[in-house]
Amino acid sequence: MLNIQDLCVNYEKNQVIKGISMEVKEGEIVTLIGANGAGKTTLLRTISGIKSSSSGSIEFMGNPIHKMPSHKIVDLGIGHIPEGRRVFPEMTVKENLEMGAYRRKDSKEMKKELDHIFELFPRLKERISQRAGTLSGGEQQMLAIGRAIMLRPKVYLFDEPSLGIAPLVIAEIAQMIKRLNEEEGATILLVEQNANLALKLSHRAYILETGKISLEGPSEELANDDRVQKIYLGYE
Amino acid sequence: MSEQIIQALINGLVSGSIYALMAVGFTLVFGIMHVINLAHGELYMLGGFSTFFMVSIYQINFFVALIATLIIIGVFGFFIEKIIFKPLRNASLLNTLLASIGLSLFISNLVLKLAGSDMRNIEFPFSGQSISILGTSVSVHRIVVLLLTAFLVCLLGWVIKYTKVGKALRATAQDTDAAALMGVNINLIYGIIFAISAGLAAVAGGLIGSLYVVDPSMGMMPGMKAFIIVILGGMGSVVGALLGALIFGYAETFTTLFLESSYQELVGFIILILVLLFKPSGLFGGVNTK
Amino acid sequence: MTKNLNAKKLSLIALCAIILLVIPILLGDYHVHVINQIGIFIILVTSLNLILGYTGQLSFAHIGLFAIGAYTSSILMMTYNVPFLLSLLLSMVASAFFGLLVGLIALRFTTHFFAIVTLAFGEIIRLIIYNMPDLTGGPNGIYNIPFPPNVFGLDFSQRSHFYYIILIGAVATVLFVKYMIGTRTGKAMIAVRENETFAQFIGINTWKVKMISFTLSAALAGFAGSIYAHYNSYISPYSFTMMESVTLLLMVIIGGVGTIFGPILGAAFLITLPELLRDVNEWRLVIFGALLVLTIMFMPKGLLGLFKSIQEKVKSSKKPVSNIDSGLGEEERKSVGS
Amino acid sequence: MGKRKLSLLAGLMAFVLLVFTGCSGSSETGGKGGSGDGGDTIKIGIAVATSGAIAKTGQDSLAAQRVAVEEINESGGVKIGDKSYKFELVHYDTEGKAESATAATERLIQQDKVMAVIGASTSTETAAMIPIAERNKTPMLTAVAAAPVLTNMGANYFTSASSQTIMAIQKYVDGMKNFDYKKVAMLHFNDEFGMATAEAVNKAFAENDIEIVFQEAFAPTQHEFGTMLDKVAATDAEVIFAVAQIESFVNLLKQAKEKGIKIPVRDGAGGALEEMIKILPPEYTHGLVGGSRSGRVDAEDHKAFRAKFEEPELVNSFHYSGRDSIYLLKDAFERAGSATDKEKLQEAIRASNFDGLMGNYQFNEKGENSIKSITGIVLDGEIHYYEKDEDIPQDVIDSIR
Repeated sequence: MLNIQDLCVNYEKNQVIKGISMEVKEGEIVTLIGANGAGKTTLLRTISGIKSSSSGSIEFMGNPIHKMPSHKIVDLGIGHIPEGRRVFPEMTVKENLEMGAYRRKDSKEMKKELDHIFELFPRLKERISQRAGTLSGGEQQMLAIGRAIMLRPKVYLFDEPSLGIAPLVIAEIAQMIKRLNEEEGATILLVEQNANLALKLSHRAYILETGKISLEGPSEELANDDRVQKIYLGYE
Repeated sequence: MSEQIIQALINGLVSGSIYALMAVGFTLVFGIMHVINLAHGELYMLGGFSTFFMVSIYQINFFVALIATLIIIGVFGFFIEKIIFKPLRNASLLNTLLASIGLSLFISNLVLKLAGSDMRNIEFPFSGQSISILGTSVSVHRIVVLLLTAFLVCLLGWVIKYTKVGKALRATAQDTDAAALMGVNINLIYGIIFAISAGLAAVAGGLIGSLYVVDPSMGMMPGMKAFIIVILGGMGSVVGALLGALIFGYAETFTTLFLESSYQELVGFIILILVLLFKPSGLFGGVNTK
Repeated sequence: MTKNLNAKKLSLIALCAIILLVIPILLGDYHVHVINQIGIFIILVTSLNLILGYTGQLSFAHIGLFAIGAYTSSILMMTYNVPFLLSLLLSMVASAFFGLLVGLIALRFTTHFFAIVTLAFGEIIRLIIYNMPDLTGGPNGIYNIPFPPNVFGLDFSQRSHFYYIILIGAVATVLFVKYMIGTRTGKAMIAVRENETFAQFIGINTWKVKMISFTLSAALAGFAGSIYAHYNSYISPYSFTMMESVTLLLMVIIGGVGTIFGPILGAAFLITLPELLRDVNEWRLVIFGALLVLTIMFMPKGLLGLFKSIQEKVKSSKKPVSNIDSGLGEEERKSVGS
Repeated sequence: MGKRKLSLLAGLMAFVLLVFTGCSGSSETGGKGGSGDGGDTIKIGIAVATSGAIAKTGQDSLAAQRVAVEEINESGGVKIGDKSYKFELVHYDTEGKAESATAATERLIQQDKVMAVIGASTSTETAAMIPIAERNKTPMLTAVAAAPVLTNMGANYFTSASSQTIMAIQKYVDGMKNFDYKKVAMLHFNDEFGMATAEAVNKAFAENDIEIVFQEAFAPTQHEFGTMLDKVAATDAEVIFAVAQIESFVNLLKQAKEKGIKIPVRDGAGGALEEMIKILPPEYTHGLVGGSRSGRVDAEDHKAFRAKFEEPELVNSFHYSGRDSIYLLKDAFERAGSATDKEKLQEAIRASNFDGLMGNYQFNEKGENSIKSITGIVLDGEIHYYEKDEDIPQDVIDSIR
């Protein structure tokens, strides 16, 4: 479904992603694990078209998207929940959700979608006309996910959904990701520092080290790999 | 004296509303695009000329001319953004500022070369008529300026608050990347912001050109003042820009009333520094001051 | 620097020195005058570069401090008969003092707030000069400012003789700033420019560093102002407006911000270009404006950056090395502002 | 500094040297045998602002100077002894900036070897240029800038051919007396010109028992006069005496009319009337009185001169003044009897007794001229002129008062 070939990305003169090839198949949860600065966020930003690549290709359902502007990529059905939630702090919860459906033309469907999201996250409904900036971290993460669901994307890109969030809420969000995949058949590419969580959630995993893929395979296998255990899972 | 104070209150309101049209556009461009556009005053000047040519040469109705000016200069602003500021998207604040100064030199001197340096008077439909408010007479001209400004600012407020484009503008202002992830076409939005800003400045030029006179150097001071007002109100804040404009209008009027006109500039700068000392990000600043 | 003083370099320095010394003999008064103006602006722009280029603070107040230098020196010499060298020194002290005052308030702010507060101060200084006719001549300015007294048979009322004062001043200023950058304080300045939070983190008193940089740069602006006044023998508030301030910034940016050589190049370019364009008269500012926009669009790192990238291209075509860091040095330009 | 940079520096300096010497070479050969070697042209340098915010006055005077030169060259040129010379103008833009003006002056004198310099647009530029003319012993005239500071600098080679504020003061006093005004509100610029005029007017009015009941300075950039006019309306002033340039004056008139202020406005700067009636409809300017510095624009000479322009109706006092400056020089050259001796030329300029469009030019030892201002009164959009000794008809006075 999402196919990346030999992708390279530069920041100014420094190459951050040095030739990555990877694939996400329909219905899968794929996770990308790596240390800080390995290039995970950059990869997701490049897929969404916010950052431009210097070489290589990205294909989404047969369409080359590495030269497309981000709003066209959104149209094709890629929903990106960015690192740090990035909700619009001065807008209300409702306005934030409406922004999620910015590219959708069918306003009736949108109403249904809103109800659906309030069903998934009842806490958002309580805060419907509150400014998003005043929400707690966990609530903001829910809002960010809800905002992405509004678009009904075919693929979700999750960037560090557990970062800076209370442990109890993390479980809730992990549950949500699983539900999206199982109940709604969404394909998910998950970037996580919390490798433990990510490997449990996902079907397959890639390990990214300083801009290159160093290891890949089914998540269970990787979770048992010595090196992964030592470096990413913290086993001694 | 009391009559003079009432007069001053009205004068300050009119001056303030004129500054507001300039400042709102300026602050939009800064707040969303982080560009300090010192060519803002030249767009105002172009608006003055466009209105003058339509009204006095082609005998078009003043208000129709203003709307046409809004559109023409707005479109012009859109292309300026595409041609000059888009390639400078990742440049530093100082570099875009200097580029805008180059643009300002280019436009004002080109107009000077093409249209000459003569001053021109825009014929206003109700010139010379006045009505009585609170016992003092106020010209219809100024009331029209005041009402039109208020209308445009409210219209802009409505667009920003309730329309889809307005929401996209706000989203872009608060978080450009997140807005792009929602599918907002950032390039288009930037162009629209510039067009709105240029259009408002151009209408201000037409209105003020009719109140004063039109000439190629008319944009310099208002452009500068818009900058100061926006800083005073808080960079990027529309409400701040409106309040800053009023404060500035009243500061000038009351300086003339109680001191002397020639201290206007000095008083303006001193107020600016005082405000910033107590509220370092401007009156309504602190939200979008990246 | 002393280590690699090889013969080739020495001969180049000698060549430069000879060219610089013979300029007034070879050229007529008009060209010497243009070069003198370049020289005065090299002093001024180099001093601005200390705060803008090396410490990363966008200051518009520089033109005001330049004005204070010019007025102090003129008033001291004309009203109080203070000798030239002492007036020069005192004008530096006066500019430094006012720089300190402005800095105390303005350096509470960062980025564009600092810029606008300094802009306000620059204008306030000009407006006060304008509105104090008893001391400053107000809008009339001060005229018949005396030239420095003659020494060694040099008559400083002549452009070609005054040239040597400016030459010494410019070389001294450039060398001083170069020296300054090498000191601990200078390195702290660059640290502040690169990342203020990090600089604080590693124990630099960033406020103090910025104050030192601002005050030093003010003193040098006063120095330039004094020379400017005695060279032109006429000053008025109209020479110290915000537009001149913008011209100074342009010189820094077009030359190459945060480099020793950039301000020299920028001043030379921005003073010579309008002179070369004199024959197109009315179109001059139109062309100038367009060139300015194009320069910023296509040469964001200034002329020096352009030379560097050309040099790199020549180099890399000779030996294809993919060393991406080759262009990044201590003097790499850093974007100022946000 | 690295070797690379040193070589760059050396290269740059060599380049500048080359460009400069190249420039001087081309301009000397291009000069078609300049005046220095007794050829048949005399070069006159013009340094005025033709770009920037104050371009108008410079553009106008320059256009007239070009027309005047053409006229002179076509009608036999400048006759010195038994030879006749043609004038050649060299103009550089000063942008209204002192730095640019000084460089332009140096270039005119050093590079183009002009015999005289005419400039500039603002007093600041002119004041910066005077020391250069003085040092190079080159005659310098001004046709636009008029502040008293210029002639007070004590320069021997500078002469003011633009109409002097000082000469108009008596006219202003007479004007007040004609209309029997006793209480005046004075609004004036806070620049060098406005301040000097205000000071002189204050003194002269006090001596003649005319009371200034209100006085206020404003910046040349100010457009809004509402509150100031309200303050004036609250006094018992019978007339507003405004020392302002055209732009402020137009705004003042528009806003006075807008506010319904009935107090008549008088021009205290000179030269504004002709502009005013072009910019504003008649109802704004009716009853405006001023000391005109255009001379009698209804005279035949003026008409003939205006006819040389594409748009004769746009010709103003700066045109006349510019035209006069060239003819004044022609007259001085012919009396000096030399096309190359700057000292003789300077003496001849100062000894002028020349009738131009603006009036009769004679100069005192400071270089101030003696052009007598005439009174202009705007009635229904037309200016009526009255010479110094002419009486203004009572019915005109009554219709305005």
